[in-house]
Amino acid sequence: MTSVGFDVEAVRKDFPILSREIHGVPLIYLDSANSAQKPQVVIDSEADLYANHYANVARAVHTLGSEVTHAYEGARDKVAAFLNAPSRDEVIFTRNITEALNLLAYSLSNASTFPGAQRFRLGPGDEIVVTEMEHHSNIVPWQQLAQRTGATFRWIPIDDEGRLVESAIDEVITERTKVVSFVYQSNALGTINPVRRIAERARAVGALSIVDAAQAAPHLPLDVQDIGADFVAFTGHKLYGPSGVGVLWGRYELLADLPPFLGGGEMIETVAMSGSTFTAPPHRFEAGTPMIAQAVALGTAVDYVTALGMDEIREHEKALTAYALDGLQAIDGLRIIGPSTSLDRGATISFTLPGIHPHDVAQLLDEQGIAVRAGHHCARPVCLRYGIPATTRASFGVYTTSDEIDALVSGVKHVQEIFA
Amino acid sequence: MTSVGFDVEAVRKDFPILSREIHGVPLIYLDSANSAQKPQVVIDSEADLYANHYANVARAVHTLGSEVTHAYEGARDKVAAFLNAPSRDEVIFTRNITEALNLLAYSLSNASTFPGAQRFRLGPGDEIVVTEMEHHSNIVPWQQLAQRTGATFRWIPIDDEGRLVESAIDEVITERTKVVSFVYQSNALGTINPVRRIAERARAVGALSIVDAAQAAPHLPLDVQDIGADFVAFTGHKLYGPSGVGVLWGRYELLADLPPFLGGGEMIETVAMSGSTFTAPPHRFEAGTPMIAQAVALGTAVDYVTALGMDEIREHEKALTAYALDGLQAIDGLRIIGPSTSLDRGATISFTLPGIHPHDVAQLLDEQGIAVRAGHHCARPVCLRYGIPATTRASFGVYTTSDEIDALVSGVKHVQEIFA
Amino acid sequence: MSADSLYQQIILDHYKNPHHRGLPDDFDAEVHHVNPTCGDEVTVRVKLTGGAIVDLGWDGEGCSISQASTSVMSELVVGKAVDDAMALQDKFLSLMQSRGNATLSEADEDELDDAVAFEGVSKYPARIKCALLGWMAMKSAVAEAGWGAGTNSAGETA
Amino acid sequence: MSADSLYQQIILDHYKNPHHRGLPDDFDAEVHHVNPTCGDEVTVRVKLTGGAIVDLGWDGEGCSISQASTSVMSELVVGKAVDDAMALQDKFLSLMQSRGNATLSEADEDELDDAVAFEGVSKYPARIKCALLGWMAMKSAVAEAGWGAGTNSAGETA
Ligand SMILES: Cc1ncc(COP(=O)(O)O)c(C=O)c1O
Ligand SMILES: Cc1ncc(COP(=O)(O)O)c(C=O)c1O
Repeated sequence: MTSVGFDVEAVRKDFPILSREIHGVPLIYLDSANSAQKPQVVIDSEADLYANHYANVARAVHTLGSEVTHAYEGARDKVAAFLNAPSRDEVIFTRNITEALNLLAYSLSNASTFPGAQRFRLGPGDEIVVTEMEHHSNIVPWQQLAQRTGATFRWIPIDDEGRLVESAIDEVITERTKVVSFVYQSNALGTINPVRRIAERARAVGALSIVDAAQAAPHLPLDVQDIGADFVAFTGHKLYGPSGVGVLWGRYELLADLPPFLGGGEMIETVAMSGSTFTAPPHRFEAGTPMIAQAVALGTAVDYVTALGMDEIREHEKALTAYALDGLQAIDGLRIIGPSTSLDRGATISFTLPGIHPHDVAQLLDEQGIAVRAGHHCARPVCLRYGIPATTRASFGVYTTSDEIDALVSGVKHVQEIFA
Repeated sequence: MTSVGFDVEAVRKDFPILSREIHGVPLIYLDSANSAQKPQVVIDSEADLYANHYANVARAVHTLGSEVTHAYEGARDKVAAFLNAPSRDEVIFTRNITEALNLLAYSLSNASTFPGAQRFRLGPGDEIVVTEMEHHSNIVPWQQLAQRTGATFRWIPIDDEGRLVESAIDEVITERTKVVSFVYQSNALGTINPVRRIAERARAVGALSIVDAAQAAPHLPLDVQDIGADFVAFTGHKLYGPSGVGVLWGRYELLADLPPFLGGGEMIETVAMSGSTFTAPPHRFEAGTPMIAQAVALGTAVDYVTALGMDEIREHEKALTAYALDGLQAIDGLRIIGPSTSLDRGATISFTLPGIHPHDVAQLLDEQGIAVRAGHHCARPVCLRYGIPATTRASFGVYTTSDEIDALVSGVKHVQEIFA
Repeated sequence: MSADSLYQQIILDHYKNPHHRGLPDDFDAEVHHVNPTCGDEVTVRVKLTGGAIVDLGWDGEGCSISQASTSVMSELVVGKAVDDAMALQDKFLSLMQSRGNATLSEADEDELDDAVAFEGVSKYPARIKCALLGWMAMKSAVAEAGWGAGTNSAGETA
Repeated sequence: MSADSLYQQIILDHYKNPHHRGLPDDFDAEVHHVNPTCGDEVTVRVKLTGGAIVDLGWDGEGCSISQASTSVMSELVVGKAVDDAMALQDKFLSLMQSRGNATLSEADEDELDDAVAFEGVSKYPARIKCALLGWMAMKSAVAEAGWGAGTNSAGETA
């Protein structure tokens, strides 16, 4: 059932953790939407940098400093190519996507007092729009920005199938809207949103548009020029990269005018006690010593998925998703939370079982070696929307096999037996 | 000349990069104040986590999730012990010290609109105090905070020997002062400041006190209770830990009342579209997926230096510093920028040579395999103070030997010959 | 189900047939506790007489661990002197914080009784709060009912 | 000093005996450029006549790379047609961005002349700006003196 040309058994050999046993049985890792496992090349990439080429970046005139700066800036080139960014200077390394989104929210509120940044100022009467299916990391920064500036926080609601209410897009995004920040693929529902459509609407009303691509980057080809939004962010650890690194892409002309966020080394032009001036993007937004080895290893992860082929990954996972949706929906009483077919959805499936709490489902699956997640998946408004405390979520990656999905389905049935 | 009981040759074997050659000669790494090299145990610690125990922290009920959470929270315990912190919940993981300082600056400005945080509000008439020898990362965040709130930015000046003007401490820190943020050991001058004295003065006038211990943590025993300040921060990559992780320690009663900084996953209690509430420290200040493997490896680095002994490291480096000050000051025309004796100073020595630009010095030393730094070391006000464009800086670490210092001294002489 | 499953038969039994479930009409205090990270909820009502918990009833929603643990807790504390119930609560808390390395004496095991079945939970940080939910609510309810106020009253009479 | 030292004898010679150092009194434009990260500074004055750089003088402070490179630049461009000087500036910029992998044709080498000695700088990102400082200032000064304004005037006459 897996797509032709994608050799999942070969891929699995690249991931050392997949030979682990859990409770005496082989690990079946179905929690990639939470964080993906790392191929050996990514692990080696960090280790090699430390063992052979390490120093601080940018600041040094010595050989190691040059080598590490080449490696770090080389990773920026790789990410720029991965995103089809018009310029490498549009790629900012952050700690994770959470920081990327906060960077924008704080930069916008700094516009209130930063000379020359009038065009970015928000205040009472202005509106910030998200959707009801956002991750907390794309809700809280905007609620905080609204609190700081007096702007109004609004959202596009979702329907019973876990999709945005189409008609609400034009209703909620209006001339009052200054910022629209929305998720490409939902981590709680698996839904893939019409990002071009939303970005276009934002542009039509003159609002900034921001795409949370945390769950899109690992699963489908990302092309920032094609998406048409102003900013696109993702997080490294879900893209088979190390923890501690993420990416914010933004249109250069916006980045060039946005006030800085964190202040410190590397983001300045000159510092005097009487005042400071700031350097150009991307470094303006990278204060202090960056996550050097992590950015380099993220570059390696980008190389890794690019070699597998993002289209091939998408096909592989689409087939798995269809297979899993069939298998799971055949289970007595199981309810899918989110789109029930593989159309416009990703390889992340949330479900509930009558009378059995998701925590118990996940824990009992773990006892069978199967790692899934249970909870609100940092998207509590989704649970509130469907009146459920939590869901169980299985999510797939490049190393997932149909055998693992069979194991999941029979594992869930086993859980039902225990609670029968 | 090295202190008894400290086996530097054994230590050197722990650092794989020290067997590198540069331009055909063995590497002599004298740029540890910029970023320290990593022992194999630290490199292995990250790699082992990824290969055997990786998942996301906190959010998972499965076995890998439990293992990684134990490892991550275990690192917090190690750091708390390293700092002699009264409670582990006072230890916040950040990206680097730059973020730690910005976290405080933004949390304080968020107090302006955060309900219940009145006691932390700053405004016109209030003063923020730093010193003239701060790193840019401890200048710019406070200049930005002053800009956001209308508070005044002030500083304690330095004298010709590179020490704080003692009488200015009480003059500049007054009843108007709300925040005093100062460096423990200067990265540009090597000066060790009277931190207890300054923290006491801050407390006496009711100001918050913040210690930048970036250059202190790798070189001397740090005891936050003994220092007596409200916040102490350091950065992992200078403490033989990985890039991408730092630490902010703060008194619990302050952390508990400070408004959050970044918003997102893990720092919330409940999120609804109508509003959100926040969890307790330290997690309140750790939004999003943290630098998991980096925090764990920082824990390993802390174990590593603790096993060597911070007192022993201090003695080893003190001896090296005295030796280097003697050797360098014997060079014709060489001027030390900073204290000229090893009293109250650390293992970081800045100097200038008449008629030869620091960049040329550093570059020519590199051609002899010696890595030093040239520039303003992200402390440009120090250069302005002494009317010099830059300095050459040699800085030492646990792996530095007296032979390497001999090589530095003869290397500098060789540079002089070339420019003669 | 393996022998070292978290889901000991005792836990499943309490989950399927919870004890003291239901809210008594005659009570001194009621508290409602929520575990925000997973949505587990419990309401506890207590009645104290002469320094003892003479009645306790509860209602709640959540995973089997939180529900069964609340059931076990209620079995153990109803009829106990408040001081003894607090000591037991403390013991259970330590067990949960033991990261799977608890060394229980025979006396401890006797006292904790069915609650010993939750030992395995201590290995799963994400589940510890589930097992503690009912116990924490019980402690709050007892405090709410005025227990300890006497010993704390020094400040109030000053 | 090894043969592949960044500090080729040519560079040291230009540093010790800089050409065209000093600011001429007769000039069309003056610019002052600073490299903020290392403090290198240069002031350049140019005089253009009939589409050519007829005079250029400079003063500056900084490392040997920035000083020597400015000296070499001035040797090369004085007397050149502005277009040729710009083409050469472009060539030197490419050389600096080559990360040590430049492949220069013999014609390029002839044209760049002493400037070829800076090839090694391209391996050190932190030093590239030093080598470019004078060249960038020259380009600005020429623009400041009005060169290129004619070709850009379409918008202004509209
Ligand atoms: C004294 C001091 N403070 C702050 C910093 C900033 O550290 P980081 O770049 O790791 O945030 C440094 C190092 O560059 C430093 O030496
Ligand atoms: C859609 C979405 N946005 C944002 C995030 C936050 O990512 P991170 O925790 O790496 O910042 C996640 C993952 O948790 C996510 O799935």
